[in-house]
Amino acid sequence: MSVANESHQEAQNMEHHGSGRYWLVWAALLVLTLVTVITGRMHIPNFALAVALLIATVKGTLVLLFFMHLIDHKGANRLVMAVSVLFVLMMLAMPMADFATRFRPANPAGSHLSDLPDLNFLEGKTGAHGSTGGAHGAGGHEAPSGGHEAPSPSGH
Amino acid sequence: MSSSAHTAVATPGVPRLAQHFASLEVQNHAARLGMWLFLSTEILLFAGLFVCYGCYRYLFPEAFAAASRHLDLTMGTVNTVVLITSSLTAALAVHYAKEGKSNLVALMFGLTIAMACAFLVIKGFEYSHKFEEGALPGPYYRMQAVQLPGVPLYFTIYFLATGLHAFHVIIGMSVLVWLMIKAIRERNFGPNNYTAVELGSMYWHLVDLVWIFLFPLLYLI
Amino acid sequence: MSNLADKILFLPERASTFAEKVDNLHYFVVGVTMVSSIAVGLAALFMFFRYRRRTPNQATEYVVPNLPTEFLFVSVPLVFFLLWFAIGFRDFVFYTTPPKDTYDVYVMGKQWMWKFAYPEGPNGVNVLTVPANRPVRLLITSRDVLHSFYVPAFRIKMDALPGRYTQAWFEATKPGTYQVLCTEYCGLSHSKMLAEVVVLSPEDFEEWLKDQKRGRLAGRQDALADTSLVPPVARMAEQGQKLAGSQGCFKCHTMDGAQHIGPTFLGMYDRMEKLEDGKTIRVDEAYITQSMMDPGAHIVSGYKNVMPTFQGKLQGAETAAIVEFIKSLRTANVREGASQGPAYEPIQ
Amino acid sequence: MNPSSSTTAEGVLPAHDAHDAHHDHPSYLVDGTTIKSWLLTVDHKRIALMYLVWILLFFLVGGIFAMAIRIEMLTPGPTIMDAMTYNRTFTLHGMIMIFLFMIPAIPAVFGNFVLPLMLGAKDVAFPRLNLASLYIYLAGAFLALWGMLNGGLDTGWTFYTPYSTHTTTTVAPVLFGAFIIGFSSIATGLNFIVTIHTMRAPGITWFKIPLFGWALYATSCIQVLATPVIGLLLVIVSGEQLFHFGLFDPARGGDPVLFQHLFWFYSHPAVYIMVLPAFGVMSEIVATYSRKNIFGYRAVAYSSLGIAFVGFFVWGHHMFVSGQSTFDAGIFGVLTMLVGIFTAIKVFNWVGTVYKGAVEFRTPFAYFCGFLFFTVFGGMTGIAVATTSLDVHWHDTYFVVAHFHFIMVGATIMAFLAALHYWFPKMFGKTYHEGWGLVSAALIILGFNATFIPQFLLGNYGMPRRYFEYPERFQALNVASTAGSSLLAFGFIIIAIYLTYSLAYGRASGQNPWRSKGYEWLMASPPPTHNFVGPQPTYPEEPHFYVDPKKAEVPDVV
Repeated sequence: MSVANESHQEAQNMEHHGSGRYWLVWAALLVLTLVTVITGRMHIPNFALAVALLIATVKGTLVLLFFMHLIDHKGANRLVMAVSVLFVLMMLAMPMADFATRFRPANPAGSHLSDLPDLNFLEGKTGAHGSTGGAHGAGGHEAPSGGHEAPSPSGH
Repeated sequence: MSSSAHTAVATPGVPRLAQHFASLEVQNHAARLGMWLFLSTEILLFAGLFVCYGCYRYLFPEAFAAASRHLDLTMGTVNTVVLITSSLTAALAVHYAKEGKSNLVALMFGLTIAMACAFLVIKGFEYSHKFEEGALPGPYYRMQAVQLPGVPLYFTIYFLATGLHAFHVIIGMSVLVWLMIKAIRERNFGPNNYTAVELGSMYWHLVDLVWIFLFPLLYLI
Repeated sequence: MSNLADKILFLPERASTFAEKVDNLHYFVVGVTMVSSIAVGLAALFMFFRYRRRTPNQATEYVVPNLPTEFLFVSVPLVFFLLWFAIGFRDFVFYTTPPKDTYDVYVMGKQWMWKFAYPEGPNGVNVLTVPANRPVRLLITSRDVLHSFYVPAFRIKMDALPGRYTQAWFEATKPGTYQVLCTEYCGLSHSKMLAEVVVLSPEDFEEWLKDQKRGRLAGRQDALADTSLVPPVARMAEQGQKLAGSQGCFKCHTMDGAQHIGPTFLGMYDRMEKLEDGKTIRVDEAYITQSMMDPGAHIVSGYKNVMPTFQGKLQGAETAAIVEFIKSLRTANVREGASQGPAYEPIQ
Repeated sequence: MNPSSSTTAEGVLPAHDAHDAHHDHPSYLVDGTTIKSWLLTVDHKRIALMYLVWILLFFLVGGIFAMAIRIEMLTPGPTIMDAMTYNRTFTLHGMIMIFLFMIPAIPAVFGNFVLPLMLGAKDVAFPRLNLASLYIYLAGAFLALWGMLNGGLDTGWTFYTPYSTHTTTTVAPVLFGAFIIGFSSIATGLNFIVTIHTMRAPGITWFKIPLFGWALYATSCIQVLATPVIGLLLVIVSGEQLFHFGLFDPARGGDPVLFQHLFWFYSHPAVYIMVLPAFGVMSEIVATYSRKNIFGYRAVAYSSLGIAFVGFFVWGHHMFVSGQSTFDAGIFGVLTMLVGIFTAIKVFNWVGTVYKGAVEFRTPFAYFCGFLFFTVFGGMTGIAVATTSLDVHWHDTYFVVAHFHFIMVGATIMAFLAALHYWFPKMFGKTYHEGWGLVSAALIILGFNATFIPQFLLGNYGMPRRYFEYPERFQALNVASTAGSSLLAFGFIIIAIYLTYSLAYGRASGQNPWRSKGYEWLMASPPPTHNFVGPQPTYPEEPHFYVDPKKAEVPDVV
């Protein structure tokens, strides 16, 4: 009776609580919001992102566990969440590792991981300027090649 | 979710049991698991944008910092509070559904929907402000104040992420409206019949959850 | 042995130091693949006959693997796979980290041609000339969309990203001409985006460089004055492109196929154009020259007669250079088999 | 949906006289014959059948485009079409075969049909969602096809930016179509996961689930977790194409390689969406026709989950020469080797299943042999092409094309045809002609090898993929490949003919023509509308337990 057991177990976990816990969680969330705003305004060097993400994670966990009752929904429900979070992190980690360890000129121009200038912002042009001719804006990167190229036609 | 459809009600207090389910327990179990799976797809849907954000922020840190200063922090904070509170009322709705107090369920959902509207209105003001400033995605970026590589990307991501989120807010609202009408019309929620309410509010909490992460990333750093 | 293997596997000739490494691992991997596929196949076949069904409802005994068996199933392939990875990654690192003293060449892919620029000056379109036995580093970029620079004989390949530089390096082992193909789908003429690497012996390469430099000098007075050193087509075209830029041709004519006030230069040469009077005309040197001197003579249908004459504005050599430049924008630039470096095509 | 109605009805009407297959309850085929009773059914069996009709239709279309490509490749220059037409043709071929045929083929048809029967369930967990997924699929399919026929798309199915955001062809409708199809795929996957969790009959514990069920479970996990990413990406790209946000446009600081990361995060697991169900089908078939319990049941079950999980961490092996960093290449390279291991485990266990079995060489088993070869050879070439240094030479050449046609298409087609023959009696209560079955199986396996082995060699030789014209030295091998493909086409035509014939005039098969001990055979063929009316079967033994009851001593399973 494996299946029945699983469902039965699930139903058992659904015992009814008072509404107090919701108010508590709500208060906690508001406080944390306040904290994150304050710390955010301070613009702590290096740690700003870490702090903000930490607080956000705590808030998210509260919502998941109590508002969404993940604390009652056991088994597969939790596994689903855990796996999806894991994949999100993986999806974030590998591309960032890629940018960090790439051949520098292969990174987006103008970024602090590249030595090439971003044409759209050379002499305070607006970003819109780069839009003419789409990718052709990149043509100007031939600077290193000793200026052997004609100016990109899209410039005209 | 069609799962919520399975609990369309025949006799008061007890939802109809679809013929292919062994028992009500199984039916609710299935509905919940289905909902969690669906929510995980939503998370991975937003993940794509979070990845873009993460990578480009990593590439253009100062640009992103400078750009985020140009968002209206007060409006953002107010929106956060509004959304969190709407989440509370949604949670309470489930609570009252379990206790069979259909009026209170309707009321709570009513409040949630009202706050959702408030959220959208505030967002609307923010958007219009951005349009005036010219802080727009990619080629439409016109804001002379900040001229750094990566800033147009920031606003591309800002509009995509908040736009997608707003879209989910609207979907969530329509679900809640449906549930509210259900609560008023049928007024037969109870300890054995609250799955629909629970799933609906779970969706709303997800909308809240996404915003909890969007808010600091976009406004604070 | 390896010759036979090359024939069976249709491997192109090996002309770089990296190619050696790749092919050795290739033999190893493909060899094991063949053997294991055949082994599994034979084992299966044997059992099909050994254990064929005797009676319709035949019962069979209950066989399950013991732990050692499962362990074998995992470990044996794992050992091979990790070994291949180790060797392969060692070679890959070798390929992605160029040595210090490389000879750098800038490569630009654009729809649908390859351009090469050398530090010393000379340029080339669709012909890359490099010395043998010397590491050459390619700094690859693109002007429009993704391309990929692929030389089968060298076993090297690297994508060209617009607005970025990727690098690839090789050390050619023997003089000759090797084909370059584009392996990243880049649109209509993707399959025509071919070029050549001409590997010269070091001394020939020095000679070639000198020629290029002298060619440039001569080019200043008159590219065609001194017929003793005929400037390669590539450099003429490159000059022509500069001229076209300075003369403002690009105000009306694009190089990327986009229609503008005037017809695009891309693929214009040798095209059959329909004229306003209904006649058709082949765009050859004569027609291009005439259009520069007397634009109104034959207007291609669909365009207005707005082009100013360049009579007197352009020297004969300059005109020739611009013609060469337009010719270099042919999308079809395929040359099959061995060719002797930059092909010289006489003007007029 | 009117065309669907007619096609569907015709597809099954011939089977109306299948009454002898069932006893007191009418079979699902004849229980309600109105168009409406088909179009609005929530019965998983009828939905599966409607899926079958459409999927076969799209397979035909995709196949026609494949033949067009092969014919075009006969000569180095233009043969029957111009470059633009060719580029659109291979894009269409890829899109249709991947999104409209291979991804839904086995799960949506055979999964829908047999999974509930295997689990002793009355239906899938969400029958209405199941029906909805069919219509979402059709909506997406027709939107995509409409887009492809009006303006067409020439980017290849990979939609790499910035080309896909600058091409003049119509990108948006096709991408939206694919986006919609994604939802159908998610719905099916979600439905199966919940079904397997909650709908199993008493007695069917997790480790008594038939291996096809395990494979579908793993597949569904991938579908649910990976598809949303591509969905968002497709929307962004069509947005880029319309408004040029520049999220992946180098001209505005965007990074095309990041697009490739996100694209392959879905599209690599997607190949397991296509091939895992094939593995599952073959586990059933090898057990049935060699009358043996699966050798290492748990190993095979776990390896399915292993593939599904590790499959998410290897996407970067599509990007070794894309400008991705050497470090990432290393990580992805070594992880890829692990996926290979799981597949190897399966292969060994299938062969082990035959050991001491009692093999009956029927058509599905013939396909199993072909499948075994394609999986081993295709899998090993996969390891080869994932070896970083070798990939530098092979990337985006015909070697890669041949490789994924072997492992992804070859294995899947083998399994699809095998399943079609194996479950044909289950679905229609009819038998097909064994002789023709074996002949066409031989034709198809030979044709497939003749088509793609030359392409491996073309890749070695250095012919890039997506080439409209090619240097003359490549012609001989291309001609060989085209010749092989015609053999392949011929095989499919034969199958179409004799299966249609058997549908109409085939002999009644009886409940269990293969004497299989698979759970799905425990009920009438074709099944009645309501599965398991009357006494629910009990499941004392694991599936495919062929031990003689008299000496039935079951040693402890690994």
